[in-house]
Amino acid sequence: MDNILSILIFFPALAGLLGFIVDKDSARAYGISVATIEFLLALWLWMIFDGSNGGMQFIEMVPLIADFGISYYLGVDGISLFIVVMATLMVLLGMIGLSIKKDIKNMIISLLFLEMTMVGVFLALDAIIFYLFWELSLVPMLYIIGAWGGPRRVYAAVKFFLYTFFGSLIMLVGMLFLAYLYHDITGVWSFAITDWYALVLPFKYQMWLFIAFFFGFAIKVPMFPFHTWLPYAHGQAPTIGSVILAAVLLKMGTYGFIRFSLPILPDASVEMITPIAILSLIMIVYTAMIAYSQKDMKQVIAYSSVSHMGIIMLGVFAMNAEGISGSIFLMLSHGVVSGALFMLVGVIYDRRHTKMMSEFGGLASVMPKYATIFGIMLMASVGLPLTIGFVGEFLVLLGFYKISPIMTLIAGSTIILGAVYMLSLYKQTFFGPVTNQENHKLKDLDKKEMMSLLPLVAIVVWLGVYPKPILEPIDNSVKHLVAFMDKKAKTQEAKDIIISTTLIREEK
Amino acid sequence: MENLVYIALFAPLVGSLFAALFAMTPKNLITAFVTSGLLFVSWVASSSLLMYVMDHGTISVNMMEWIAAGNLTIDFGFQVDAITAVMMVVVTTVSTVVHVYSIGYMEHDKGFNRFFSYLSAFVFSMMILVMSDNFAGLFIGWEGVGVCSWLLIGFWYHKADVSTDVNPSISPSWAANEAFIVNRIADLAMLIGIFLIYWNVGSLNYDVFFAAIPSLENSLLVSIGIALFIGAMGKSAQFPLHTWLADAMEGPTPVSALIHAATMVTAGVYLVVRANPLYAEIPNVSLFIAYLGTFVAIFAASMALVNRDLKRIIAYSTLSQLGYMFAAAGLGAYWVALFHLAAHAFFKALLFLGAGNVMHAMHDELDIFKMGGLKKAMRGTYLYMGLASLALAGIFPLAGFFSKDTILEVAFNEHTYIIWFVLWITAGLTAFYSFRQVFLTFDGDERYKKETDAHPHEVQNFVLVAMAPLAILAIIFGFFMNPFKEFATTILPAYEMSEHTHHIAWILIIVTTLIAVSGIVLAYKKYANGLVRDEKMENSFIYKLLQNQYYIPKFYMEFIAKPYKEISDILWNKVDMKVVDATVDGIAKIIYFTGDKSRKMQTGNLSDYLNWMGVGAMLLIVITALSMSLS
Amino acid sequence: MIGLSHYMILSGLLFSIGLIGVLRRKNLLMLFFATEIMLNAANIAFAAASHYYGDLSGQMFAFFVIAVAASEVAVGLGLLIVLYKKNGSLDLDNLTVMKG
Amino acid sequence: MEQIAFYLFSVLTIGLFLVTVLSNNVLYAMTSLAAGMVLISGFFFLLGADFLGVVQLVVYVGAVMALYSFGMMFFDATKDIKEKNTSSYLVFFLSGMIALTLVIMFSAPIMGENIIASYPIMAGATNPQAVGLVLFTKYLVPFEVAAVMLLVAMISGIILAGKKMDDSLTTKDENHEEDDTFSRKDIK
Repeated sequence: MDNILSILIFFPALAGLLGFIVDKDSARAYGISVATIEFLLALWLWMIFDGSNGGMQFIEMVPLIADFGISYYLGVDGISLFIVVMATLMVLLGMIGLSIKKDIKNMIISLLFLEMTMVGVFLALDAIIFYLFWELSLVPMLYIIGAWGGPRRVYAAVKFFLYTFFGSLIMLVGMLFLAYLYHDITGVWSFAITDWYALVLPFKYQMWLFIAFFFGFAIKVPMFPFHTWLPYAHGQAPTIGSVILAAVLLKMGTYGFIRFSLPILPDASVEMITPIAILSLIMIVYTAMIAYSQKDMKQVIAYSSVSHMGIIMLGVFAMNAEGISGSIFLMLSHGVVSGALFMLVGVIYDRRHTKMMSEFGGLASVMPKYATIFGIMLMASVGLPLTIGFVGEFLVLLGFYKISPIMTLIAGSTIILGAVYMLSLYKQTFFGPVTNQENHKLKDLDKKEMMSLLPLVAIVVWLGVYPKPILEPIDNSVKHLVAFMDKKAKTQEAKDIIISTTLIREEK
Repeated sequence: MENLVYIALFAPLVGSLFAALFAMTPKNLITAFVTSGLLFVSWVASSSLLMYVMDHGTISVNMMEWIAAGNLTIDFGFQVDAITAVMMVVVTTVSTVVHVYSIGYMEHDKGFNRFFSYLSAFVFSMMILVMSDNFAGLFIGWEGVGVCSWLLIGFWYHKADVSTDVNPSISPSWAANEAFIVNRIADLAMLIGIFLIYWNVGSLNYDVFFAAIPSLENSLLVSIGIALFIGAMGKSAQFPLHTWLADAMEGPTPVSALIHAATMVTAGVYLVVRANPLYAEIPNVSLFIAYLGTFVAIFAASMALVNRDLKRIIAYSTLSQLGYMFAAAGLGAYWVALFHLAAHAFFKALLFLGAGNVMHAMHDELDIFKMGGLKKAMRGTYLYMGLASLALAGIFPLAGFFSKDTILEVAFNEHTYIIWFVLWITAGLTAFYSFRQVFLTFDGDERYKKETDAHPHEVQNFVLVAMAPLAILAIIFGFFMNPFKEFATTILPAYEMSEHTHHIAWILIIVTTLIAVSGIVLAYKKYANGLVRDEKMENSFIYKLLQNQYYIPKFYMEFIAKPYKEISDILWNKVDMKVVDATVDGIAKIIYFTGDKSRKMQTGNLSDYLNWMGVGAMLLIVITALSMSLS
Repeated sequence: MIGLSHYMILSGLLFSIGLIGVLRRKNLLMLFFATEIMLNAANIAFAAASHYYGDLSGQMFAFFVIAVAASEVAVGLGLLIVLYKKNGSLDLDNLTVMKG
Repeated sequence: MEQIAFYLFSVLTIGLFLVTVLSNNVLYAMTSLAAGMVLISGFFFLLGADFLGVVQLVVYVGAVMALYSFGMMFFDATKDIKEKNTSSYLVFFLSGMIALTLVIMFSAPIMGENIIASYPIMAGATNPQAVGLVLFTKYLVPFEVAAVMLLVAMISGIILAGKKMDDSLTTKDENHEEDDTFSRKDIK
């Protein structure tokens, strides 16, 4: 099937349109079945994907505005494939665990549209198409937060929207400038990312472009000091919103760095390693400390997301295959783990309508299954070996060690600080005697919740023990990318760094 | 033989998973039987591997690839050589005994099935730790035992936090978190060591790394050595990362016996022994390890002198003995360290299990000042604990005598007389506090009748039987020293005493035995006939200092934990909310404010609009004119 | 000799006079008058340009401008009448429904 | 001759338009506007755009002025218009500046050196002929559109002006007064 990528993108949206005529009571079942089909399609894409090929596959290209080189251009490689699979999986599981009763039909339709935009972002190879999906993804999310959120949902939704929108406008300027430069150099217009890869730009332009792209991506990631929209968005969003936001939307930022900044602007990327690493370190340590002082469970996980995204950023700028592969793997694992953690917080929120840790305590006695799954996810979150969280974190730190041992040491403090806030959360919530009388009658996980959580537990263990099926295609694509960057880098300095970061010290 | 490796490794995992199936159901003896049975299977496999390795040398198996990215390839590879085989047998022996013991000990506990699941999971992690053929695999086990230890220390998670005056460990869950976090600090150093190895050698396999050592710079080796040793310090609770071990006594006693005495805490020693080619190259670091170990030995022994908590005394003595092991390893006598490790595992586990019996009998009362005279009720336990204490004190012909004495000889042989002297003093202290504890618990007046409402009784017979293997090993293990040496030195460097030391060895033995015996005699005199409280001494500065563990936990609490919490709160309330977020909101507010102000321009009067339009038009024209005239 | 510049300056001056009217007057009818002046000023410029460059396009534009002006007057006057019926005055100061 | 005509017309137009803009009496304003239009057609004739001049006369002086005059009948044209001119300083400053910049711009000798006529005036044809040729060839579509636009404008003008024509303003006002008196009585 040649058009599988298009089907993958537009199937949920078309199904979402049809969803308008579905009966309200069967909307959830409809949504789940659509998401299941979409997930199966994604799995099928993975099956027919050639893991040993590091380049783009299943390319589709239809010129849209030929004069300006804008085309409908899709493709998938090892970097994007798994994020797409993960996105479809998280939407499916999120829908299964959906506990919202109000306007369920609108929610399902919004989710399906959101799914289209998310898949579209990761499959687009044309900057304009990429940008379209990128911005469109804000709309359903805005609606989800604004319509089903907590008491300050409007503030949170508007902040989320305007903040990220501001960043992406600067990114758009960068894209247009890049296209202009491309036209200037080659004489033809093109917005195809793969065409831009071939472009060798003067260093000065690279820096400006890097900064423009940086704003778009960094706000999405969100990097310190642009992170403050995230706690609000998570704090106010409904469970499903937080799940999708943490699992997929944040990954768009780091994916953007890998897809745009590194291959198009290799010299500037090398130049910017230190500033970005410093920001990432601040993110890692600072937000981990803030997470520790939170009183709301969801906020802890929200800030922990920022901290983990810091590690991912560090991996992206490790400039070697270990680090970049690790950071892509960490994107997946963070998606699964933080998604699961948000679902878990949602479970307790559904029962008690509060997320304050002080309201709980001793839940492990009342809800053992819940405590077990939470414990597994917690351990994955703090990067325990043989869970999914370790592989990525280990590779990222390993990769970045080549750039700077001291910075790696500081970044490595995440394994300590992460344990501090996560264990503190777990202790306050699950350990100790049951102090609050209301907690005595809490019900353990029901079938629906188990259905949505158990697959994630299985993935956490499976990919922790045997990450190869995923790591190998990622690694092939990343090696491709690193080799390409090295070839393309203009300044000798950048070349040296890219080469040296991949080399093992030779024996004397 | 490969199958045996897998059986030894995975039998505990299977047991753990099986027990986990029943984790949320009421007590079911089948979990205990299955896990214990599978551990026995693992023990049999380990023992046969030991035999095999003795005859045929190292076995290596490669199960599958784990992580491959860039140039890095990490396999699930396992190798069984002399060190590993010894560790495996020690681990499976003690854990099988502990499993069987726990059937009795946890009899009435609600989390019976869960307990066995955790315990077996721990054994599995420990097996991975000792069997891996690369540092990443070691790290899996390293973290795995950390988590199992977290689970098991916090096993009675439902207990509430209390102030440190009531219980220095606050609560099981608090102690569990402390243990995990402190270990993580050390793990970070260990990771750094792993990164250093990878980026300089290109592989994490022991063999590749050890083969590459001669080609690496000394400064690099020093860094690697220090990083790995910091990792070892965390797991083996060496100063200054030692506080978690005493608090870890909050866990059920079988856990203390298995994890916090016999196996997990010795992982650090194992790492140093395993990395002996590295440490042999960096004598300065090794010497530092020896000195630190010596310091910890006396440091911990001093705290044990005055403590009143049955389990904490044993925990400190564990700490002290770990110090001995590090001293030996640091001085280059790796096989001696390993030998002491094994011997210690047997008698210390026995001691802990005995303490468990006492606890059981006393309804979880741990204060030895409130016991006394228990020997009438608990003859078997008395015997076991006395035996174990004798072994710990290093009295001939028990296991501790041989191992500890050899360490002292080594210290003497290396001409590090300070180490020898300190360790010698510590031997005396060890004997004293061990028997202080034994006498206070079992001899003298029956204080418990006044102080508590416990009715002490001996434990079930099968529990006593289960403890027997440990007792036997504590007695006879010392006689296997020579075969052990032969076997271990197939892998480890053979450590030979100099002629001179050989000559005066018997003097050293006598001197050491003398101080041990005098420690015991002192304890007997002071405590065997009942407790006489000495108010003046108990109020003295040194006594208070020792009782409060040199105020180190308090120091950590006041200067690390609390400031961290405060800084976090400040960062959140002040920096993140008031600076970072306020800036963003400030920008939004400025925009809103300008909009609000300029709204007044919209008077609704067309004439005003036209005027504004005129201003705009003029500006445009002026700009056009200027740009035209400029160009 | 009269050149293009002369016509242009004249047109500029007339335009400014129209602008004065537009800006100063508050009566809508007078505004219309001022608008007509501005349109005519533009027409002069078009015609002059057309003449001096020998290109008819300028005249064509002026022609269309006149057409637009005529339509504008028709529609505008209609609106004025409606407005007058409603308010009884054509003073701009009374029309402040768009106040923000 | 041409110069005399140009300057004469210029002075007159400027004067007349100033009257239009500054006068308080609508009648004066309109009269001077009409006169100014006539003079502008004079410029067109001067520039050789005969057809345009005629159109100017017909449309502006004829149609537009007539429309205005009719329109004025609705409004009270005899009264002087009272306006509050609050910021005439600004107005004069702005307009003066614009005039100044325009004058400077247009008098600067930088523009228009290399403009090429795309529809040159045909030799041997009179201006109306040439206009006709261009208008019905190159500008046919705009011409038609303009025609439609005029039609639309006419219809809309009729509809807008014809709204509520059946009740006259004066009678309406009287009715209102009556209503008011009635209501006042009622209250009393």
